[in-house]
Amino acid sequence: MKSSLLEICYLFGSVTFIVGLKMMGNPKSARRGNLYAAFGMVIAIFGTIFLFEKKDHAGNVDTAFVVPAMVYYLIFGAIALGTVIGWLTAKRVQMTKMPELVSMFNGMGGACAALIGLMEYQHNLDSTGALAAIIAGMVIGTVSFSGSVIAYLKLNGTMNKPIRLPQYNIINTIFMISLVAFGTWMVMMKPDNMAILYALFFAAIVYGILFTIPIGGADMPVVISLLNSFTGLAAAFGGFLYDNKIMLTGGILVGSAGTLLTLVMCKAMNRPLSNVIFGAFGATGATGDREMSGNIKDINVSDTAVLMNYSKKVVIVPGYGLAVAQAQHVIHELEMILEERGVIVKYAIHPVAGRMPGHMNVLLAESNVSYDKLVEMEDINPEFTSTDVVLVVGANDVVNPAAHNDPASPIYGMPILDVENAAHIIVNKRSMNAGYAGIENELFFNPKTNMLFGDAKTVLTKLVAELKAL
Amino acid sequence: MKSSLLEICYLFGSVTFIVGLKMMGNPKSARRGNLYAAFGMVIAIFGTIFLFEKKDHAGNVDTAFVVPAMVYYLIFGAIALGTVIGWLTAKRVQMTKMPELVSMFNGMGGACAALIGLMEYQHNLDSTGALAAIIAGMVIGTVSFSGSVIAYLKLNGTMNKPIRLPQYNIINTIFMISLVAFGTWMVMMKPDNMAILYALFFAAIVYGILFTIPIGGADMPVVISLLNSFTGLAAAFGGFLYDNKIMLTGGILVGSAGTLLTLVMCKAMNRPLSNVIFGAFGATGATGDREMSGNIKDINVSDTAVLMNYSKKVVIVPGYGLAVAQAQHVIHELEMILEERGVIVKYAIHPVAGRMPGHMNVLLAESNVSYDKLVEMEDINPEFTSTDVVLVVGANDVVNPAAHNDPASPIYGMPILDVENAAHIIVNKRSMNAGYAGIENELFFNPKTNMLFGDAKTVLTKLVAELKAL
Amino acid sequence: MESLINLVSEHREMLYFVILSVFVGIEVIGGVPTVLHTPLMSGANAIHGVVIVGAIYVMLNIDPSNVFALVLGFLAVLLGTLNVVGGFVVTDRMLEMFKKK
Amino acid sequence: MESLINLVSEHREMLYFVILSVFVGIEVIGGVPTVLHTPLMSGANAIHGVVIVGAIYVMLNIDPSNVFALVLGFLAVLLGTLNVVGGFVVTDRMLEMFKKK
Ligand SMILES: NC(=O)c1ccc[n+]([C@@H]2O[C@H](COP(=O)([O-])OP(=O)(O)OC[C@H]3O[C@@H](n4cnc5c(N)ncnc54)[C@H](OP(=O)(O)O)[C@@H]3O)[C@@H](O)[C@H]2O)c1
Ligand SMILES: NC(=O)c1ccc[n+]([C@@H]2O[C@H](COP(=O)([O-])OP(=O)(O)OC[C@H]3O[C@@H](n4cnc5c(N)ncnc54)[C@H](OP(=O)(O)O)[C@@H]3O)[C@@H](O)[C@H]2O)c1
Repeated sequence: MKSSLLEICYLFGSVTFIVGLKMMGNPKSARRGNLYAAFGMVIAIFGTIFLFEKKDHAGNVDTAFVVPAMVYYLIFGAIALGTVIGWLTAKRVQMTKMPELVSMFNGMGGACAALIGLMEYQHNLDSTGALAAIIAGMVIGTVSFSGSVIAYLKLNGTMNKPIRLPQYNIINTIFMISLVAFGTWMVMMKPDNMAILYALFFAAIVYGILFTIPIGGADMPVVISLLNSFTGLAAAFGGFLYDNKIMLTGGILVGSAGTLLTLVMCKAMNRPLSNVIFGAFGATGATGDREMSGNIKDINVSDTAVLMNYSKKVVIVPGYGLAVAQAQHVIHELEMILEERGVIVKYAIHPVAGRMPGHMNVLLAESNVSYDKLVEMEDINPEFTSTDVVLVVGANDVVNPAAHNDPASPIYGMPILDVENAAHIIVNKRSMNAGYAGIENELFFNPKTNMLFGDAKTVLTKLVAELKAL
Repeated sequence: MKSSLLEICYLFGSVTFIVGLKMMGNPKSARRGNLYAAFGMVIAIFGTIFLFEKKDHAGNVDTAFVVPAMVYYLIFGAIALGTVIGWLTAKRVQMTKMPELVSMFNGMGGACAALIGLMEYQHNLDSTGALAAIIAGMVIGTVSFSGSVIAYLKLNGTMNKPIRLPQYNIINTIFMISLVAFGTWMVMMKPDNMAILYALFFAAIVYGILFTIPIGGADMPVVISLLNSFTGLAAAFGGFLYDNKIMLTGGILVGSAGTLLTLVMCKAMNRPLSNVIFGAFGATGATGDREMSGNIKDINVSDTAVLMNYSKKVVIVPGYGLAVAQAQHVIHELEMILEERGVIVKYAIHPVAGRMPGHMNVLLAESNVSYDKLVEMEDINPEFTSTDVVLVVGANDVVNPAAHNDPASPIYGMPILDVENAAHIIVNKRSMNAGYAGIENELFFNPKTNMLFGDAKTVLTKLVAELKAL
Repeated sequence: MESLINLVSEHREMLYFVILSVFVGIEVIGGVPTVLHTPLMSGANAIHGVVIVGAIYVMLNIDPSNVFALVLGFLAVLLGTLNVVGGFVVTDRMLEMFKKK
Repeated sequence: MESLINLVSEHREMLYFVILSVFVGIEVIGGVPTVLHTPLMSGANAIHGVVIVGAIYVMLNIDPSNVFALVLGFLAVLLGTLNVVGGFVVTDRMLEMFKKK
């Protein structure tokens, strides 16, 4: 009876996961979807604890067995501690640190799967199937764990240069094959020796590091999404081990959804996944072969203020620099002042602006910018012809016309925001330095373009002050 | 071994069904998707025949059992005969008769499920579960069968008035409840009496007729889609009975996809499903309460020809009348002549124009109209302002401004083609008679509108001749 | 109540199967353009012709001395084939015309 | 070859389960607007925290005299909780800001 009820809890939980994920695909229902999935998870967790029945190997219930109170204390202690830490971290983290946080939590899940493997190995030496699930879950979970830690450090800025061993592609591939061979051998030979298991565990840790370390910091979102689906896979293997349906559905769902999401992201960046993992993008400083020519025109803050004040329509193009400078609040202020003066203001959101899909939306939503002012690329592009002033804030690659014009450019073919069609273009950045792709930008030499140099936050704050004074 | 291979055939078939259905959702891959599913079906059918193993009740293989040759002859005979008839019918039918054909084939599937139930009943009197599956599959299959026959006759025109018993809603509901009660009673009591089973069978036939008969002929596509999902459900019950996975996946897929498709169609018509099934739409001659006023202006064929010849852009709005008049070929001729003269010609496709979703697309595609000339409602509506002449051919409800203006109208709220924004409107129909919804159309009284009375095919043929002469 | 819970848990494999299939069925149709409704309906129509597999199975297990059953079985296979072949062929015919020309 | 075929057929329930789940996973993500990629990723991240169910199960079956195992188990449940709670809360925080204002 108890275990029947538990199965129903799991069934319920699985359905909430599917429905929740589905709802998360639509801005209107996304929040509720997340809560549904969370609710299903709570049911599954408490069901597992309170509807537990000890079973022997034949699957019969051992009614005499009593779980020692100490175990319950430990479980509840761990859950309580985890809830407090997780809750506070999630509530306190700055919005700009989201990518770090996601990669962190992903690593925790991977580590959890790895620990399960470490604990279960010796109890399952008699079954090849169980052992295969244990080894696979442990290795994948561990890779996801150590990979996520590296991703965290990179996003964090602690490890800000891609570190590349010579021939790292070949080394990594050989390492991976050896790891798989090692795991397969263990499943076949079933060595009753924990030292060997730990050797595999550490090898997996090293592989996770080797896998992630050569990838540029800005490609981390793709990597995290990939590691995300790894952890999903590790959870699914746990499901195989225990014939536990909710771990299976949850794991497979996230595994397949995560894989697709990874590919969707790569597509939005117009790069194949292999290029993200193996490519040396952005680090070799690949530049298109055209020489930039023409003059650069400066503009100062007060001229910018006057120009904007007398415009009918201003489109703001936010980019990574906006996030770095934490200028999302002041840009909203700018928007409100302009709107007060009767200027129509919109934001042009490029799908890969920033360092994370939807980065700009999250950032601007944080500073209370209305959702309907954020216009996606396809919808805003036809509007630039009727725009008086485009203000590019800390964006670079997403407005680089080389994507249209220069077949030799590494970003050639990526869809961009066609800001060149506007009457005036004002670009705010700190210097003439390149953006993420490491290439020069012809836009800055366009006769319509004026450069407004300086840190985004500082410059925008001044601009707002000037506008108020007008 | 044989039955293991069969399971793999079924697994393969199930995957082709899913992938095929998915691909059918996109014009580019739709045809391949259909072929994939057909291929999976062939594998499943031949697997079932050639990998058959007789099993006793405990599930053990009875190796001594040999299927009599005569049975094989009958099976292959039936398949050969069915293939020839099905193939020829499908290849020869006129494109305008598609709805009839689909409802016919759907009825065959339902009858097949019903016959299985009739044959299996007496062999499964010992198991409540099996009996429930048999009864449910038989009843649903039978309802789908007789309902489809009525739908066929209605579409065919043989039965062209909705026949309504007084209080038919109440009668039908009571009948349905009795049918369910009867079936449940049989599952409980397991009467070993074929006469009772036949009684249930005939009751189901009658219910299918009662269910379909009050619904107007023009609502048949929705009804067919619904009966389609019924047959799917019946197939799924067959899957339960035999623990046959491909019948389960195929049946459930079609059952759920068909249900959703039904709802999607209703939504496109802006009517709830209950209204289609229980409503007396179109038959009570519901009219909006506004009086039509103003004059009607005629136009003759030669004036129309001149007007079109000197236009820059002509949009053709095809409707049910075009299908009835079989004027799809001559309209394509008209389009080509105009294009030769440098006129831009497009077709405005309303989602529910005609009597079947996508009716116009199928019809026009048949006469070789290029797919990219068929513009969907949302995309063409903004273009009417820049259109010189709109030619409405046998369409009525889909261009009725009452949908925008008259809250009392039965079509109020349905999205329509905004032809009123064009410079000239020419409407071809035979008379001032109403269309499917049975309501008058203010558009015909619009000062911009000229009526071009006559049968679509006759009139368009003349128009083409006039144009050639110009 | 308890027996219901046990029933659900006993058939959980089947339940997951049904639920997942329903989701796949629904998801697969979502967002199909109106243009394709007719061929999609007719394609789905062909797929439920898989019920023929059940009819064949009945035939293979039939008692060959029961002529009435043989007739019914023959009819069932025939009707099933009509559903399958007719459905796929007519869908193909429709879709063939959807090509961009 | 034969043993492979038997293996597949023995685990067919599981196979259908996996295939259907993969389809659902893929379908559910298809067509998500770029705007929602980050919260979706983080929501999916929280869902794979379901691995905590496995960790709890290990704990409940644990030999209470094995201190090392207890420590590992405690850690596993703790990390799993972090993944679940942190994941859902952070997703909620992001999505809260997506409201139309
Ligand atoms: N969104 C994603 O999912 C994602 C994921 C991976 C990679 N990417 C890649 O990231 C790039 C995103 O393009 P993007 O246009 O947003 O950014 P970007 O091309 O990286 O350019 C950012 C610019 O901001 C400027 N900047 C930096 N700090 C600033 C500050 N404090 N104030 C003002 N400006 C500052 C920098 O110039 P200065 O140094 O001169 O100031 C830099 O040129 C694309 O190449 C995309 O492929 C995106
Ligand atoms: N597409 C679907 O899936 C579907 C399904 C069910 C219901 N419906 C409904 O069907 C309607 C479709 O709208 P519609 O505008 O296409 O058609 P409609 O409103 O039914 O009007 C068709 C018009 O064509 C004219 N006509 C008939 N035969 C003709 C001929 N030989 N030559 C020229 N004209 C002829 C008729 O007028 P005369 O008699 O004066 O010639 C009639 O007014 C909508 O109300 C929709 O809700 C559609």
